[in-house]
Amino acid sequence: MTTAFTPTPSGAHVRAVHDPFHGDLLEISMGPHHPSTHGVFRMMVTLDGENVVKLKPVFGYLHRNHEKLGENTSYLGSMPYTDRLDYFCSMTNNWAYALAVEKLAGQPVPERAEYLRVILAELTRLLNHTCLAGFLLQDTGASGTPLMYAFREREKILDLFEALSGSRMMCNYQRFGGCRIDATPAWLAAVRGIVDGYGAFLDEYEELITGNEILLARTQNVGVLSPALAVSAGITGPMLRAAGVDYDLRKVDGYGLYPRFDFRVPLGAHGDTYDRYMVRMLEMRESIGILRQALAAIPDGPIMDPKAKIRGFRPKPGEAYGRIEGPKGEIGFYLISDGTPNPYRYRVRPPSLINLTVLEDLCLGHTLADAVIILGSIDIVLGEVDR
Amino acid sequence: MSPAVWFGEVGASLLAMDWTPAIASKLAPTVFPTGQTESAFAERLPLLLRDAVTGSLPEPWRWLANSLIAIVAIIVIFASLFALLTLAERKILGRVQNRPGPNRTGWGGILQPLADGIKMLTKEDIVPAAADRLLHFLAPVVLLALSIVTFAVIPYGRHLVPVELDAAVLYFFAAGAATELAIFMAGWASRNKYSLLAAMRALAQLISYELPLLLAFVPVVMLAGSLATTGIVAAQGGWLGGVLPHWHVLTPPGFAGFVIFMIAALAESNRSPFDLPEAESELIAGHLTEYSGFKYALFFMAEYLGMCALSGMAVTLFLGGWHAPLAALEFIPSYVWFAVKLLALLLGFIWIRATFPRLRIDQLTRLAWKFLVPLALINLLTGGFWVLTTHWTGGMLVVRWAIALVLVVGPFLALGRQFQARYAPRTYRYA
Amino acid sequence: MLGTGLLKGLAVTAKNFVGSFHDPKRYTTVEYPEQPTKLPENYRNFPFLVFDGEQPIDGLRCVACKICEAECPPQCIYIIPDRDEKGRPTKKPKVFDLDVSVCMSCQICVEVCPFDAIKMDQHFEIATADRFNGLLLHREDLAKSDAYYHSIHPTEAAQVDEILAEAKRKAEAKAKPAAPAAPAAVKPPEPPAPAV
Amino acid sequence: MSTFALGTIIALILGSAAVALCLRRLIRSVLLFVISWAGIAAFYLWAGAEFLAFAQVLVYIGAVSMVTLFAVLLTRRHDQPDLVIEPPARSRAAAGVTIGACVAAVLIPAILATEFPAASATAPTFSVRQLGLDLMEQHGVVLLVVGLILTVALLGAVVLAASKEDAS
Repeated sequence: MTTAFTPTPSGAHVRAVHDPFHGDLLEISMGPHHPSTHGVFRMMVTLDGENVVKLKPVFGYLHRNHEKLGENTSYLGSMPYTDRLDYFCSMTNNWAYALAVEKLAGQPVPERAEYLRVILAELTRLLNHTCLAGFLLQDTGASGTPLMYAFREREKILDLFEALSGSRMMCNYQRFGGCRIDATPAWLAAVRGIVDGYGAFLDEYEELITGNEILLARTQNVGVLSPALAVSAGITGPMLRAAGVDYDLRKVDGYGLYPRFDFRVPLGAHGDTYDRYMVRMLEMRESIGILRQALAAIPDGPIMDPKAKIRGFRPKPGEAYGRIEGPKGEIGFYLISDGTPNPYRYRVRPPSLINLTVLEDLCLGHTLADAVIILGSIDIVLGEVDR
Repeated sequence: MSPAVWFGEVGASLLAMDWTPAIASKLAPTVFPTGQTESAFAERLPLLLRDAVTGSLPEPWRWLANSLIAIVAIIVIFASLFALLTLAERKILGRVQNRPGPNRTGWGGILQPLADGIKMLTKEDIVPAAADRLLHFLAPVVLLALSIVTFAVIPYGRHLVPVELDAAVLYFFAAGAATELAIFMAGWASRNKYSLLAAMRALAQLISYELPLLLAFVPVVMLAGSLATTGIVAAQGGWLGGVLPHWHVLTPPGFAGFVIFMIAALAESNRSPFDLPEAESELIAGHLTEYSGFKYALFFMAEYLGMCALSGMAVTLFLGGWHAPLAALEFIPSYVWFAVKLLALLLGFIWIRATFPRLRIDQLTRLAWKFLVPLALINLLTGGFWVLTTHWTGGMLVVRWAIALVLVVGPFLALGRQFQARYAPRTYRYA
Repeated sequence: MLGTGLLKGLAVTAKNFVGSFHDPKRYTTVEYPEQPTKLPENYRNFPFLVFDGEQPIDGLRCVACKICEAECPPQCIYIIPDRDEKGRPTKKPKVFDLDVSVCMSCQICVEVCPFDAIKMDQHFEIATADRFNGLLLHREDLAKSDAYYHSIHPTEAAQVDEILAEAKRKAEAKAKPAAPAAPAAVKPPEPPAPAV
Repeated sequence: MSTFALGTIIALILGSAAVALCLRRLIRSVLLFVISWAGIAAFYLWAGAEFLAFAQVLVYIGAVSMVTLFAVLLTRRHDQPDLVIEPPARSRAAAGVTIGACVAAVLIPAILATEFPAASATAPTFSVRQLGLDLMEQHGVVLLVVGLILTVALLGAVVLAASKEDAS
């Protein structure tokens, strides 16, 4: 006996469902414009009293046909669209796409550009993890204070991107064979200032949040992800490392100049929401270390390979898959070229979507309030999930 | 008064000692050590104003006029305090988050409450078709009435007690207990199954926190020896060496009672870590879903007035009502001290709201039943011990304080360790 | 002891509350209309056409070669080259429309333009009430002087002038010994300008 | 003046209780009961027993009303139609009268047997401390027994609720 949905003013469409095994169930559709679903994402949650019995994620509301578009525009034309994938980390999206095309065309990249790419990627990681901590705390109910501190720090980094690439979030900065604009010494000094101040901010943030008993009670042993499930579901990024699996592309692939920098990869032991939060906080401290080393060792020189072609870029036929360790996980671009200026096939591996597939397994047995936090700890951005 | 033996026939043989001097000293009218007479002008100002207005009326009408003035004064002061509180909350929350808070309406956002009020008044007041119209209308009215009724017994100054009741504290909590009925009416009258479920949840929260609230003030009544708020404030008069006031919060049972009382007050007024109805993880805005326009504003006015009333009672019970913290500061009028302490507590409410995340409903009730109620019961024990040992002096005083502190801190640590066994910050290994 | 985490959290919020009154680091709000926000030099919004000299339309550097129209990912540029009386295409755009509602200010048109005719503007207060014509900028709205270009992107403009001057010198050198009607030299792709 | 006040209070108590009996909507009748309990509290206030009045408000309007409302809601959970009152039948009327008579037979002698003290002009001045001392001294044992009964009742309710849950 399933009746039609009854919309309530706050946007949650609820419907009473009678399940022979569990008695009266409550089917709730949270979203697509629910305040705590990080964008246009809908969860069809079936509740038995307080506990989640079934949870079906529904997404696709933000699908913009990114990959088919990629096939009809030139290689360069797709670069600004990669900013719109995971609109929190445009620099790492650009780098992944540029890496794939360089692998496809065998395009060398000068030293200074590689250093700049590492610096920008680590700045993006700082930015993303800070915002994740802010959103997670917002979901647990802290009335905006941690989120505002996170956004205060994010603004500083976005100002850096604006000073370098011209736009805060849609940077469109990397090119095949290097970067578009050189970083002036003043800009590098500004980065050094912000990186030095970031450690103090993280200490203050941890003092506000990490020891907080209410947060401990709300997030520990909530949404536990077992290493076996994580590996079999193809989870990558901090979620995987929080489950205790040691897999970080910066160490595995050694792309860019990461082998030159020494940094450690934090691993969680329980794989619950608290571990996902703490692994990201510790990763931020490692990123600060990498940034300091990169800023100290950045050489002068060209930032664009002189032989790189801007227009009429026709890589020889073939295929390539370039991937990097983005803040949300392994973001990869798979390209097939048939010699024409447009790629034959343009595929993006979205870490948010793949991490999202285990949402139901994490939420079973928890209450609705926990399901909101578990979704927050997975750190999805709908631009990347729907493409 | 026959010699007061507190524990009936069973205890009489054991405690045959004569306690009257100890109890009597508490109830003697407080003589101001500084010898300052009662008629300081600022102190009697409100009374002079009132007598100026109603002095000429014959007796029955004069009493009526006086009480009317008291009622109007309370409603005007606390309604404007409610308005300023909403603004203060948004400004403080803003400042905590490194932003200015509302500053576009009037200087520094001072007209923001006016703007909110006008918005609430002009918003359409939708009553669902299936709703039980009478109850739907009555719920906010009853809730607000009960919130305002509780202000009658709080002593705002040495001579500013609206109603002198012998069982004033019981009156205060009786009115507070009836608010649950109004919330049930709101939940039931909206004829919306999910707002009824949420109302049940809010009721569970209120009822489970009423017990610690009531148990928390019993040690204070033991110490003061009377249920009348004026008596309790009188019992907290005087200073030890002009510096240490005899406030109940400075005694071990009083301090533990104060902490429990404040946590329970947070829960009773649906404030920060316990504001379940506004949680977005709830399906809807709790029992307030079907309310809009001014009825919605009335609910919030009732919540804020409830917060003010509970803070006022906390000041009266634990923080020495209108007494000055130092003997030297006695010249400042008493109602100023009451206002300062009240605002301090209200800022504490806002401060907590700016910092803490929200508790889940099962954690919330577990905190009440497995943590606060046991502590409050043990606090009764400490209160009793503290009252019986008031006459210990010299070396015994240290023993008395030691035993009392052990009785307060011991169970807290024991129950706390049980919590920390399940949740503790972790250390992480690096690959 | 239970509660220390909560107290530390309260201490942090208190520090921020007090800090917001005296420490600029803890009071980051810029009240925009009253206090103007300082834009970095590399900031880019919508493109504009550069013209030399005083005549906005005649002095346009754009030669209507339609490279930007082809390379623009969302295809928001629409060019029709001008024709003189004998029907031969002149090196001037008769129509140069840019649909501002489609443009995502990705500045690929600036990168691929061989004649440095189109540059990124920094003027962002361009709200219009008209949804259609207000957002379709024509050649007249887009044309802005080289001096304006110097005012918003000083270093980049200086570099572009150097390249243009050097190209003109090379053209004259080649034109003097050879026949005067030599075609204008094709400039190498515009090297990246440093960011401040 | 005070007898008029007494009259209105009694009218309020009996009136609201009577109306509550014949209402079709259960929740409204429970709320009318709450009004009659409030009337009883007002009666205590009129009689000068403030402590008793506030205790009545705290216990009845605070807690017992909640219990009755929860009970009403929980029993209706099985979606029976509203409690329908069948047409009057002779057998039920007879049963009603007999039960009424038995209760009256017990109550009326008890009322007649007790001789009430002469109603003094003003209510006796009386302080809460005095009540506390009397309770603890003369009626200490009675208090403990009442406390014991209440805890047993509470434990019984908890066991009942718990066991019912496992069974369903």
